[in-house]
This record gives sequence, structure tokens and C-alpha cells, in this order.
Amino acid sequence: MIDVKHLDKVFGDNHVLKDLNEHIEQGEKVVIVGPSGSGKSTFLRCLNLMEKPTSGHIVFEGKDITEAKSKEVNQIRQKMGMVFQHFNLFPHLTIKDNITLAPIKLKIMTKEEADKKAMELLKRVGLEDKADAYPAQLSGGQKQRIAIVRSLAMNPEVMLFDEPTSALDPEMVGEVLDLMKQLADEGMTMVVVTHEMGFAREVASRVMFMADGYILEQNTPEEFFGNPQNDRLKDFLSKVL
Amino acid sequence: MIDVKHLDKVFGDNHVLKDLNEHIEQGEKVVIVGPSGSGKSTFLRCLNLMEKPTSGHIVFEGKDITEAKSKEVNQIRQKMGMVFQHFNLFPHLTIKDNITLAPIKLKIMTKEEADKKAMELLKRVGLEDKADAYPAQLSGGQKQRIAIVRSLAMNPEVMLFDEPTSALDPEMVGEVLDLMKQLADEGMTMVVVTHEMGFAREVASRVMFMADGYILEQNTPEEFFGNPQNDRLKDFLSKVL
Amino acid sequence: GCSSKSEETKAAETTADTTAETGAESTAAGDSGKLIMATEAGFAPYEYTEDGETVIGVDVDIANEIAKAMGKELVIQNMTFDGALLAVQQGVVDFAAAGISVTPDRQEEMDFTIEYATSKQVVVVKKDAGKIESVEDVTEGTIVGVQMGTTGDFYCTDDLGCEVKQFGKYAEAALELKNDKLDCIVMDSLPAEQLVAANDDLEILDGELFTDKYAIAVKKGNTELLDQMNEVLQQLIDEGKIDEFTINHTTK
Amino acid sequence: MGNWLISAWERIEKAFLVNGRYAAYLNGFKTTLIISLFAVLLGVAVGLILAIIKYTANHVEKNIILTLLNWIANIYIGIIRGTPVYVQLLIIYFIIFAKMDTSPIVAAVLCFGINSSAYVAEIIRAGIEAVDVGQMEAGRSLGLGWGQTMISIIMPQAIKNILPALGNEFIVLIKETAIVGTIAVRDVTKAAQNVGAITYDLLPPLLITAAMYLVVVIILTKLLSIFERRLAQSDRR
Amino acid sequence: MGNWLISAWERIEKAFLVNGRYAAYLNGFKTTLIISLFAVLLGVAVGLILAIIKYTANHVEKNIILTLLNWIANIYIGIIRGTPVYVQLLIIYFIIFAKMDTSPIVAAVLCFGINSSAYVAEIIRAGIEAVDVGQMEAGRSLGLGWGQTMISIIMPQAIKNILPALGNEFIVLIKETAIVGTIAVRDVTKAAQNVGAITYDLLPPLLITAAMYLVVVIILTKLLSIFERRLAQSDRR
Ligand SMILES: Nc1ncnc2c1ncn2[C@@H]1O[C@H](COP(=O)(O)OP(=O)(O)OP(=O)(O)O)[C@@H](O)[C@H]1O
Ligand SMILES: Nc1ncnc2c1ncn2[C@@H]1O[C@H](COP(=O)(O)OP(=O)(O)OP(=O)(O)O)[C@@H](O)[C@H]1O
Ligand SMILES: [Mg+2]
Ligand SMILES: [Mg+2]
Repeated sequence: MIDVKHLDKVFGDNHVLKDLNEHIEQGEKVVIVGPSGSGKSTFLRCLNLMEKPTSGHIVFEGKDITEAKSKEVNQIRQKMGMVFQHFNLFPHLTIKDNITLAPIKLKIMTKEEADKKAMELLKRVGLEDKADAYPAQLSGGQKQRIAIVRSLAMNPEVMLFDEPTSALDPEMVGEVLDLMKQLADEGMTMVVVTHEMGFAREVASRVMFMADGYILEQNTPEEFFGNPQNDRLKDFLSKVL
Repeated sequence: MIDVKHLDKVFGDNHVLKDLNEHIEQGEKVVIVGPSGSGKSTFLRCLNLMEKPTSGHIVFEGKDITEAKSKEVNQIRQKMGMVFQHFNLFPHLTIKDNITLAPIKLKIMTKEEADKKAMELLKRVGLEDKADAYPAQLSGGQKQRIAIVRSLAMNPEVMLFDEPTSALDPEMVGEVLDLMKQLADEGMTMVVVTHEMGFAREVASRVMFMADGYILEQNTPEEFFGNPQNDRLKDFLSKVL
Repeated sequence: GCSSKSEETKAAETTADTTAETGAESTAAGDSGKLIMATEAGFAPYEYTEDGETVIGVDVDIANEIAKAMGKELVIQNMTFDGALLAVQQGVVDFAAAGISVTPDRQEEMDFTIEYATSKQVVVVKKDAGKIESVEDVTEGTIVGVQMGTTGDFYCTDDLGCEVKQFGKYAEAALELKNDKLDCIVMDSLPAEQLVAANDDLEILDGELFTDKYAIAVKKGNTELLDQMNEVLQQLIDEGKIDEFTINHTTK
Repeated sequence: MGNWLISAWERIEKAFLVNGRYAAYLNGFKTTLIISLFAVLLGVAVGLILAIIKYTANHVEKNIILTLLNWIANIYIGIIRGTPVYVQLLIIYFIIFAKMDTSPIVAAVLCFGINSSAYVAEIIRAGIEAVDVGQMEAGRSLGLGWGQTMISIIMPQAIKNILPALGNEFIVLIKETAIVGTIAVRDVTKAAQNVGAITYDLLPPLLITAAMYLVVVIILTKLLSIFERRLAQSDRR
Repeated sequence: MGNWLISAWERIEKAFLVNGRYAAYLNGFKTTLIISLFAVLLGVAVGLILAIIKYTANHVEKNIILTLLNWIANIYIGIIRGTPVYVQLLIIYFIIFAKMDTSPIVAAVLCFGINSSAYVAEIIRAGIEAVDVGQMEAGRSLGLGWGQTMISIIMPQAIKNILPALGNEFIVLIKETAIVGTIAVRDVTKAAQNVGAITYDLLPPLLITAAMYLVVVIILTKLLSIFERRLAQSDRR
């Protein structure tokens, strides 16, 4: 589904991603872990071109999106939902309008269709009573669930998560992870940067360890946590587990 | 060592602490957990009068400090170290000066004594090579260890910690908790607000659950986590464990 | 941008083939139906306000006669004295009437009508100050208050070499004089009389420092307007109207 | 003491009531307000263009035209912010308008409008940049284009930063325009000077004028802060 | 084109070189700088007092004297910020100093210094409040007193916010003082007007003056931003 070929990213004189080559299959749940500043977010953001690769190619569904024009890029992004650490809900819009804005503006749905879809999704996450509330009236966990719902409203084919629970109070982490697990069970292709090792163990089909712009090791969760090979990974796991 | 009697705290029309009565013994390690906004920080900050109680009394070493004059309050605070979520190191001073500022200004030590003490403490936490660095050059974990050292330099009789690891990257949490465990082992009286349940289980002599300005339950870690009574606590533990 | 534009305008005066030229001519008494006068309304009885906004005075009465004769509406722009001279020189306004003395320097930059009033420049001092006893005492080193850009300003600065303080309004100079920060004020005798009338502790010294004559200034080369004005002015002088205006504005 | 009061009253009477002089102050203040209002409108129009040039030049991929426009905008802003508005006023009135039949009020509006535009450009740019970058990222990640995100998501939020600052710019202009008397505009300060010139007593007219400015500025500041609070609340319904 | 150049050169020559007129501009600019410098110093002195009153009134337990002082400070600041500096200049020069033997330059310094103080007070207060509240808490939790924490911890950090803003205030004053010609001070703008009144050609003197302001403002702004960068770096050695 996604092919990453010789991906390099340089910020100024900071070489952040170094010749990465990866392949992500439809339906896979890839979890990326690694120390701060290792390039996890940058890698994720290159996948939907939020960050323009310095060199290399990203092939999505057979199409080289690094060559795409900006209109095409917008269309490709509709198929790749993205969830951010700080939610990034639109504070001036109600919850429903947050969800329906993009489908309506992009003429993917009529207002009625979008509203219906939004209410379905809200019901699913148990927040239908918040449809007319504003983001500031929600708790962190609620906000993040709405952010996920907002992405889902576009019917994406893959979902990218960048530390979706890092900004949450501990008692709200669970509700967001639960929603993500449901998505995984339904077969959604997912790439998740997270520090929640429990989630990785339980949900991931593959866990990747990034450090210094390299993917140093990757494996099934059992092998990754049970039998790490790389010294940096061993050290990392000893600190976070 | 610390007696809390009928402690009430009101912010505007927000009743944050409701008639709390507690006794903390010398050498105890009290860990406070609870949902966000339940008043944990406010309770901790009332103990060293960083927050002025609306009514009630705090008795420290037999002295009612709520009645004390501001000079006395300053002296009492010297005996109660405090560590903050965001470290609050002084950015314009070197690490050594961060540590020696208060002992020298308060004429508790001469400059030589303070320097010697600072170097001893830095050696203990393995950061003696950072003595002349500035806070901005340190990682989060290093900053928090320096903040603890800064408090220790005053030879406090009790240490108050307000979520000391919440602002840290996950791989740095360990080094701070390790230092706190050492302190506990050496017999320091500690009151710790934290979301690290592992730390609570391992180090606490007593765990307290706060919600809505009340202390709803407290017990030894074994009983607290193994056999919670209160429904709110059960719900809370189900979310964070 | 702005520098090249006004250079163009200057050139236009002689070459007359640029578009800026046509725009310029229309202002100077052209087709607008308005006659714009620049003045500084702090010079009673020639120009002043009673109500704080409507400019009246001898010069205004004359200007009204001129406008009437030309069938135009008179518009008065009340600015600073040096600004008024510049405005007419630049063609921002049609003419300037502000008790303007005719000097060779000014004649190089603008054209003047026939003289319609004689100006005696006198010396105003504070009573019993004792520093300046007669007009001869105004010499090098005397601290003199003047209105910026007036003949008094130039005479005291260039001819006498006094230490000159420039003001926008005589009222301001009068305050300074009363507070002993000036030795004297040099100004026209008619406004000086009004000034002394309003300030008990000031007086006019006998005799005059120098005399000059007032005329109306128009933009250099605007002979059409100049001729029309001269005609009206001559008529007013002949009929004794100007003396009548002066009396009207001084005996109230 | 009684004498003092009577003489003070007489001076004020002479400055304000005699010959219907109060009308001069009121008309003058109307002129002050008109000039300030139109100047701020002109400032917003030109400032918006400048802000868009500067913002896009910084946040969109570079091209030659944009670089050139940005360069011109920077020089324009640099010159206006680097010279006194008083000098600008003199230049504009006596030189730029030398050949046109322009009323001094129009010249004043143009001068202060142009001056204001350099400051408004910064207000607008800062207002846009104060919106969290995450908002643009969220919009783009949903597949919205740069322009769509700008219009539907960034601008509605930026406007809440910008409007209060523009209100403040209007208040600043009310005070700054006090110098327009120099170019024959009859604003309230000029009215005070005219009255002072005839009564030979400058203090009362100046104090009356100062009081008028003060009252208007205080009222507008108050209204502005109410408006600002409303705007801030509208996200927290 | 050649003619045009020659005539432009002649006008500039007349405005700048003839009769050694350049000296008038240079002396004028010296006056401008002197007034601005002393005004900013006076502004800092008075503004510091105002800022301390306002800060302590907000952050220390209330008492009557402090409340009263705070009230006076607010009125002072309100009046100064609510009225045009031009009107203040006229009032101060003609009235407040009417009875004393004060040079107009001193009056100008006082006027702009007093005016500046109301703005400097806000600069200082904001500079102090921009320091993270955690710094005061950390200091107090170590047993340091309020004053000790203020002096050893808050102020050294606040100064890094305040100094650049004060530099900016100096630059603003250089431009604002262009109106001092009104009270018979021969600053650079007045020099230009005087030359213009003699040559009847105001454009060249005004442009020369504008250029002088522009050059000085650009240089000072540049120096200020270098200084600011140095200050910001000093924590990240
Ligand atoms: N827009 C940017 N401009 C310059 N440097 C950047 C930018 N974004 C990221 N970097 C740098 O790239 C490196 C990798 O950053 P990235 O955010 O990908 O790390 P990360 O693994 O996500 O870390 P974290 O766990 O802290 O989020 C860091 O050194 C960071 O400073
Ligand atoms: N200085 C203050 N002024 C007004 N309200 C305050 C202040 N400090 C805290 N509060 C309020 O008191 C309540 C309890 O706050 P507190 O910080 O003690 O909670 P907490 O349990 O520490 O939460 P968290 O886990 O988010 O830190 C909250 O509703 C908070 O908004
Ligand atoms: Mg990241
Ligand atoms: Mg807290």
C-alpha cells in the first residue's frame, strides 16, 4: 500500500531521516517507537507529504506521490487520515462542523450526507450529545476522539497517529487507545508513533525502533519486546518498560 | 511531623479543598493520586504555604505555620524542599549557581561551603561535569535531577514533589524516579503527587486518592491497588493501570 | 516616487507638454469654481477667528470682493505663515493673503499684486522690563520673538542678527514675552495694537523698526489671476474700501 | 480663592462659550474622528495587501514575482516606519498634492492612511501567525488546499486577534492626527489654537481639547475591551 | 533627462550646501538625538517608579497606601496615554513652564520624558510579568523572600525583555520629537522648514531630513536586533 524508497530528510544541517526503505501492507498496524528527536514524527509526516522529503520516493497505491502536483497531493491526503498529539480541533467551529467541514468543502458529500455521517460517527464514540458543543468544552480525551472521528469522516484508507495520547491526563489515555484498538480490529491500516508499549504489544502487527534517523530494528511485538537484538533498543526498552 | 487540620481552600467560587485532616509522620513516603483538577497540587502547595489556606491549620514540627509571619514562613520553607513539574531552574544561572544561590543568599553557608556541597550533590547524581553549564543545555531528566539537588542543598526535612516526571520524555522518567527512590531509601520524608503507579507501589508507605477536594481513600500500596473500596477509586484505577 | 513627480511638475512650467501640466493649470483659477486662499489666522486685524473656526479680517474681506468679482466661491485654508507662502509658490492654493510683505527674495519665487496696505513693523515689550527702551535697542544679541517666515523674522535674523525665536502664533510669543523669556516681539503695528489691547502688561515702543508693504501673492506666471486681482484691488483702494475694512476690524 | 474661581470661570467662558466657540471644538473633533476613521480604513486596505504579500512570501514556495513584491513591501514599510509621520505629512501635503485640487482633509487621510498601513500590515501578519501552526496542518491533512484552509480555518481565528488591534490603531490615530492643523485642517487642536490666538490665553482651550481627547479615548478603550472579551468568549460557549 | 538631473542637483545644492546649510541639519539632528535620549532616560526613571507601584499593587497583599499610589499611577498613565503628545507639548511648554526660565529643549525633554514614562511603565511591568511565574515559586520555595527573589531571580531575566523594548522606545521618540519645532526648538525637521522658507522649495530639505531619520532609525534598529540576539543567546551558552 505504501512504499518508502531511499527516503532522506534534511533540516538545515540536521540530517533527520537517513535513506529509509519500508513497505507497509494494507491492513498492517505499524507502531513506531524510539527516543525523542529520532525522527519518528518526521517519518510519519513524510508519508502524507506534510513534510517534503529532501530526496527519495513515497509510492502510495502504486502512485509516486513525491512527484504529484499540489492538487493531487490534496486528493491523496484525503485518503490518509492524520491525528496529532495536540488534537488540533478547529476552536471556532462546533464539533459537528469540525467533522463536516472538509467533506463539504471538498464536495465529497452534501451537507445532509456529511451531517448524517458525522452523527453516526459521534454515536459510535458515544459523543453525540456534544455535536453542538465547541472544542473548548471537551476534555482532552474527548477532543482526541473527535479528532479521530474527523479523520474517519473522510473515509481514509490509512490512518497516521503521532503520539495521540502524549498530551492526555493518564485517566483519559484509555478511552483513546480503546477507540484505536476498535479501528485496528476493523482492519484499518495504521501507522502509530507512541510511547504506549502496552498498546504496541497488544495491537501492532509490527513494531519499529527508530534512532538517529535510522530504523534500527523491527519485528513482531513478541520478538521485539521479548528478544531485542540491537543494543540501543535494549537500552531504550530497559528505560521505558 | 506535619499535621493538617480542617484545611479548606477556595478559589473564587471554586471550593478546591474540603475540610482535610491528615497527619504525616517523619520518614513517611506519602503518594497522592487522583484525577486532574481534584486538588492534589493545591493540597501540596498548602503544606509549605505556597498557597494560603482559606481556613484551617498546618502544624509543622509542632508550630502552627498558618499563623506565622512572613519571615518565619521563609524559614519554614527552607526545611520543606519542593520540586515542580516544569523544573523551574533559573535559566540565567549556571547549574552550580542554581544550587548555591539560596544557601548563600540566606547566609546558611559561605560561598565555599555551598560550592563544596553543590559539587558533592552533583557527583552523587552523576552530573558534576555540568556544574558550569546552563539549564538550557540539559535534557529534561537532567534538569529535574538538578531541581531535586537544588532543594537538597538546603538540607530539607521533608520533600514535596508535584508530578516530577509528567513533563519528561518517557525514556527519562526512570532516571528521576531512581533518584527519588534513593532519597526514600535514605529515610527522607516525602509527599509525592504522581501518575507513576509503579513508583507508588514500590516506594510509598501510604497512597492517598483525592477526588473533588476530598481524600476519598488511603491505604498501604498493597491494599490500595489490590483491594480498593471506593467506587471512584476503582473506576480511576481501571483507567490508569 | 514622489521626487520624480514634482521634478516633472517643475519642468512642466517651461515645456508645457506633459500631462502633469494640464492638471496643474486647472487648479490655478481654472475651471473649479473655487478660489482658494492660504493664510495664517493669528494676525488680527488682517486675519483671525472670533469663534475658533471661521477666518475673518481685512484680507478676507478683500478676498471676498475679489471672489465676488470673479464669480467664484472663496475657500480659505488656514495654515502656518511659511506654509502659506509655500502653498502658493507650489500652486497648492490660488493665492496667499496673510499680510505678506513684498521682498526681492519672495518676488523671485512668486508674483505679487499691487500693494494694498502699509505695514509698520513695531517692537512690543513688557512694561517696565527695562531691557529695550527704544527701537534702536533691538540689535545683535537681543532675544526677539517673531512669527516663522515673516519679514520680521528675516529682518531680525539676517539684517540685525538678533537671537530669534520663531513661533507659529503671536499669542505664543506674547506668553514668552510676559514670562521674560523674550526681550521683545517684532510685528506689524495693527496686530500689535490688538495684542497690547488684550495684554495689559505689554506695550508698543514709539517709532517703527522698519516699514514694508503688503500685497497678495500668486503663483509665479499666473498673470491672468494677477491682473484680475489688481483690477479689484485698485478699485477697492480708490473707493476707500480697504480703510473701511480696517476700521471695521479694529474698532470693536 | 473666590476671585481665583471667578477668573478661572471667565477664562473658560471666553475659551468655550463666547461667540459660540464650542461649535469650533465640536466640529474640530468631528474632523479628527473622520480623518482617523478613513485613515484606518485606508490603512486596513493597503495593510491587508502588504500583509498578504509578506505572509505568502514567508509561507509559500518562493517565486520571483513574490520575492520582488516582498522586497517592495519591505522597502515601503521600512521607509514609512523609519520616518516621522510629521515629515510625511509635510511631504505629502506640499509636494505630492501640489498639483491637484485636493482638500487638506483628503491629504491628511492619505498621509495617516499610508502611515497606518505599514503598522496595520504588521498587525494582520502577526494576527495570522498567532494562530497555532497545528491548525494549518490539521486543515491540510484533511485534504483542504492552502487557500481553503486559510479562508475557512486560519482567517476566522486570526480575525479575533486582528480586530481588537485595529480598534487600538484607530485610537492611536485619533491622537496622532492632532498635528494636521499644520496643513490647514481644522481639527480640534487647531480650533484650540485659533481660539488661543484671539483670546491670547492658550491654557483653557488646550485643556478643553485635552479633556475631549481623553473622554473619547477612554470611552473607545472601554468599548474595545468589552468587544475583545466578547470575541474571546465566543469560542467558549 | 540631463536637464532634469541638473535641476534636481541644483535644488539639492541649494537646500544642503549653499551658505553651509548642512550645518543646520546636523545641529538639528544632534538636538533631535539629545532630546530623545534624555527623554527616554527620564521616561525610564519615572516609568520604573510607576511600574514598581503597579506591580507590587497587583502582586503583594493590599494596603491603603499602595492602593492610593496605584490609583494615582493609573490616573497619570490614563491621562498621558489618552491625550495627544502634541497637545501635551503645547500645554507643558506654554503653561507649565510659563513661569520658569526654561529653555525649550528642556521643555521638550520633559514633555517627551513624561509622555514616554507612561509607556515605559508598561514595558517594564510587562517585562517582569513575562518571566514565568514558576521562577517566583521556585525562589520562594527555597525560602528566599519576595524581594530577594525579585532581585536575584526575576529582575535579571526581566531585564532581557525590557532592554530591547527600551531601545525601541528611543527609536520611536526620535520620530515623535519631529514636532518640537512648534515650541521653537531647532531640531532637524525645523531646520528643513527654515531652509524651505528661505528657498521656497520645501521638497529637497524635507527629503534630506527624511533620509537622515531613515538612516539613523535603520542603523539603530539593526544594532538593537544584534543586541537582542546577544541577550537571548546568553542563556544558551
Ligand atoms: N520543521 C523543522 N525544522 C527544523 N528541524 C526540525 C523540524 N522538525 C523536526 N526537526 C528536527 O528533526 C529532528 C527529529 O524530529 P522529530 O520531531 O521527527 O523527532 P521525534 O522522533 O518525533 O521526537 P519526539 O518524540 O520528541 O516527538 C529533531 O532534531 C528536530 O529538532
Ligand atoms: N491559582 C488558582 N486560581 C484559581 N483556581 C485555581 C488555582 N489553582 C488551581 N485552581 C483550581 O483548583 C482546582 C484544583 O487544582 P489543582 O491544580 O490542585 O488540581 P490537580 O489535582 O493538581 O490537577 P492536575 O492533575 O491537573 O495537576 C482546579 O479546578 C483548578 O482550576
Ligand atoms: Mg514527534
Ligand atoms: Mg497538579
